[in-house]
Amino acid sequence: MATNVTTGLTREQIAQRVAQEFQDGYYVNLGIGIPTLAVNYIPSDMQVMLQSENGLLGMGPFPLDEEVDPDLINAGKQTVTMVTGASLFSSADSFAMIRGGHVDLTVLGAFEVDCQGNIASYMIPGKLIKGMGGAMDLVAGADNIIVTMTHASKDGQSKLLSECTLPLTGKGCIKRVLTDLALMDIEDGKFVLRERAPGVSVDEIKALTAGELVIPGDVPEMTFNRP
Amino acid sequence: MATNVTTGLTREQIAQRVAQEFQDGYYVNLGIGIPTLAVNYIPSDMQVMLQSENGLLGMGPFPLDEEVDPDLINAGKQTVTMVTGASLFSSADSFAMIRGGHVDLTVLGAFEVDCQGNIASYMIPGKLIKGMGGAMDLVAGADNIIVTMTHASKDGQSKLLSECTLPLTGKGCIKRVLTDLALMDIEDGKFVLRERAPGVSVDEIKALTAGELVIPGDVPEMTFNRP
Amino acid sequence: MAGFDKVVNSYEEALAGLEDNMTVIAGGFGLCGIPENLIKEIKRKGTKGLTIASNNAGVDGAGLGLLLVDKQIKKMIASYVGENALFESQMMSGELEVELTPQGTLAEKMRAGGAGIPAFYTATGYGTPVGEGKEEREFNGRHYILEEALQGDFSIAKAWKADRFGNLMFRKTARNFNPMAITAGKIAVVEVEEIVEVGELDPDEIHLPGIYVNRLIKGSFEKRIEQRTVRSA
Amino acid sequence: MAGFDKVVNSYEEALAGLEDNMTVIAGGFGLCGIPENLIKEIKRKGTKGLTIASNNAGVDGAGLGLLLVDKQIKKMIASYVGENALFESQMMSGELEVELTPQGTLAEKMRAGGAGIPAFYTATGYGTPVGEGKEEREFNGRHYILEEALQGDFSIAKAWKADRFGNLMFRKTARNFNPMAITAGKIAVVEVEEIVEVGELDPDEIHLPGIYVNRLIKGSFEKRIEQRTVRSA
Repeated sequence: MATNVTTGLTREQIAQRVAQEFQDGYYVNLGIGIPTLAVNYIPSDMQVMLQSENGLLGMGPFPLDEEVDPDLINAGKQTVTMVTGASLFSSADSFAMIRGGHVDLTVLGAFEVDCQGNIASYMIPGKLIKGMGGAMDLVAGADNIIVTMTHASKDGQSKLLSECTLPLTGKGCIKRVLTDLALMDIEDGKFVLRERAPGVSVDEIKALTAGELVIPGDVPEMTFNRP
Repeated sequence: MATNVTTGLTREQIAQRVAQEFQDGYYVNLGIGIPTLAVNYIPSDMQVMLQSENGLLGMGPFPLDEEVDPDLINAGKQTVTMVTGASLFSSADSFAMIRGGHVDLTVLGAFEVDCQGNIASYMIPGKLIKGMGGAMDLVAGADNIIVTMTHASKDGQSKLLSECTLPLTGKGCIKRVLTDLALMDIEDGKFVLRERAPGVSVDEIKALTAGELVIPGDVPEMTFNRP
Repeated sequence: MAGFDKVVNSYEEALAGLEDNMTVIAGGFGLCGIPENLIKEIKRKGTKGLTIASNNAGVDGAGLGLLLVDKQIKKMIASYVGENALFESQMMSGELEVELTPQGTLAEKMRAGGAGIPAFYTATGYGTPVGEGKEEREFNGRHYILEEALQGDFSIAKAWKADRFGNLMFRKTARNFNPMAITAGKIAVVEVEEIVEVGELDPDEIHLPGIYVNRLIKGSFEKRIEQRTVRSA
Repeated sequence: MAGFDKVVNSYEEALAGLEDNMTVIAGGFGLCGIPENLIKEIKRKGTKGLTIASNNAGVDGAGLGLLLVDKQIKKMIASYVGENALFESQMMSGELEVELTPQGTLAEKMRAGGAGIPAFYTATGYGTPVGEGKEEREFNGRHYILEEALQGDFSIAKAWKADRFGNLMFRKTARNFNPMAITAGKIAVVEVEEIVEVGELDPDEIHLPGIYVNRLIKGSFEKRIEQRTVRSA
């Protein structure tokens, strides 16, 4: 069921849409990849503080060449900086913060999500197993999670399933998914379509969603007011 | 079975004998009362660091009048000082230290001890119940505990029993007891007499010990080389 | 309140939303490092039926002892409640329910409540009245009991210094239960001696990050001493 | 060594007593804050059959990756083991056993090991391969699994600054797993960049008290950067 998906969101647009979920005063943990790009779209009148699970609250941008400090990295092991008002702590304290639900929003990627709220993101059997890092703690600890991912594989296989096929990272913990095609909530064992990528039809989304999809009336197109 | 016990150790002598259990480099938690007095008998060529369970390692003597700081107290709520090399931490971290067995020696008082290693020290039913404070954590967490107490009540009732009659502070955790009459180890469900207070006979000790008492040959008198 | 600025300007605002029959987790050890003014505000508000978790219950006329006068506390979770005649009489008459909890277990229950750990095993209290009715289990030949986490609708605490983002530093043994108490409350209210500008605190020296703090207020403190003990020079 | 002076003068002395088939808890996150020289000393000693708990396993030719060359590691307990070809080949061939543990659970298992908590419940890993074979339990309608504490014969860690009593301060994100790793080892060996005289560290700013440290050594560090990312001015 290969489908031509040329109209989906770019990585930058996904990041831009994620940033619209931010609120002033939010503490946010962003996974490696697309989630991290969202930082570029935080409105200038809004304050958001980034949590890096290796022990930093208040992560800043990459350092200038002369600022590079091997003792200051993010969870992706990249050199970073701190913003004014940052704090540092141990990994146990960092995951106490995460597991205890103190982070307002977590954004991370996935291989598959299903309409039971399950997520698979760390392991493809038969391929090299690198490990889950902090992902299992992040999905188990956060109340407010957005998963960002492509809606389907390159050969058109849906990644939004009725049941995940890969080993799970977390069970029943995902409530919101943003793909290159759509923004969906997960409610009562169903995907609920909330927004469409510009130019993408409900039928296209339906065709690429393997799990049960609910269409609640007119589904608006996403808007990107800050390009 | 009232017995005339005039020859027992004074409070100061008990404290002095406790101090002989200290070793250079020991981290020690001392309960309120007699245990605290032991500080006065630490040999000058020995370093011992005192843990106060309200969050201080390296407790010093009482402050001079002008040094008094309401933010610096011990577990008995008395104003204290810090020694050079002290560190401060939260109650959770303090009891992680205690529960994790990192304190080398704990000395505390008791109402009763039995030859199963049980200790009762916090509650007399019918009287006001003040609470166990940190005592239950201290007896459960430490490998090396000395209980200091009087051997018998004023009317001659033994406090070294075959089974404690009062509610327990800890079960099977006491291995060494120092009273005004004797130093005893607890081994295989028996009190083993190690040392006698000067002038106190084995028979006197036997008469005031309700739990099974083993006399391993000649029992030496305690010595107090640093008066 | 914009962004991460946690500062409120009145004690009334600091405890807005605290209602009858709520659970409050309080920092402090004895009268050391207690949120004196927040306790006074609870007294002023007259909130009743409170369940309070705190290592101690204050003394007659100071600290949490103030809340006994008008019988505002329904249940006290504490490790040591001596030195308080009013407490004693209310406990004896059954007006006040008391759950005695070992000090280290209480600290760990608060930490667990803040850290998303619903329960943990500890040897503390095994075979004692504290262990009664609790699950017992052996690990590596030792006996332990299961203790559950503690969480509150509010937590009230005292720190030494804060920046406006609520990053906190404590001072000496006034730290005690305060950091864990703060993490275990849905709404954490902290009073401090000094509020500095953001950026003035070294990130490596912050004892508790501002993420745990909802409301921050600068107070002035009596710091009553329970046992003034001195030596002569 | 007299009193509380924890300083040793050679790496050989620092790791004296480390024997084949022991369990070692190591601090560090990626190559950040790792005990570089202690790892090199284990390589030099040639100790084999080690079980190592560490968030990562280093990279080819650096950090714990060095111990793979002569197959000194029997089992690795880690949350993320990518970026290491030698690790991959030994894991695939079955020469190296790997126990993948979620990062937060690993940190908490080390903390528990040091804090006398034999086991705790966490939602992390429930319903996933990590939860298989572990006890599941519900608290307040949520599902959790039981995780047991981790303890080591040795722990090896890196701090920034210490006094001779072993009171430690860490620097920035090089703190990571180091404090908990230190508490979880029977013999805790810590290398630091600077050793100061006792009394130079503010007691309120000590990150980990010296009671946890058995041996302390001053090293010099390469501090290799795994992902050097910069922005232009």
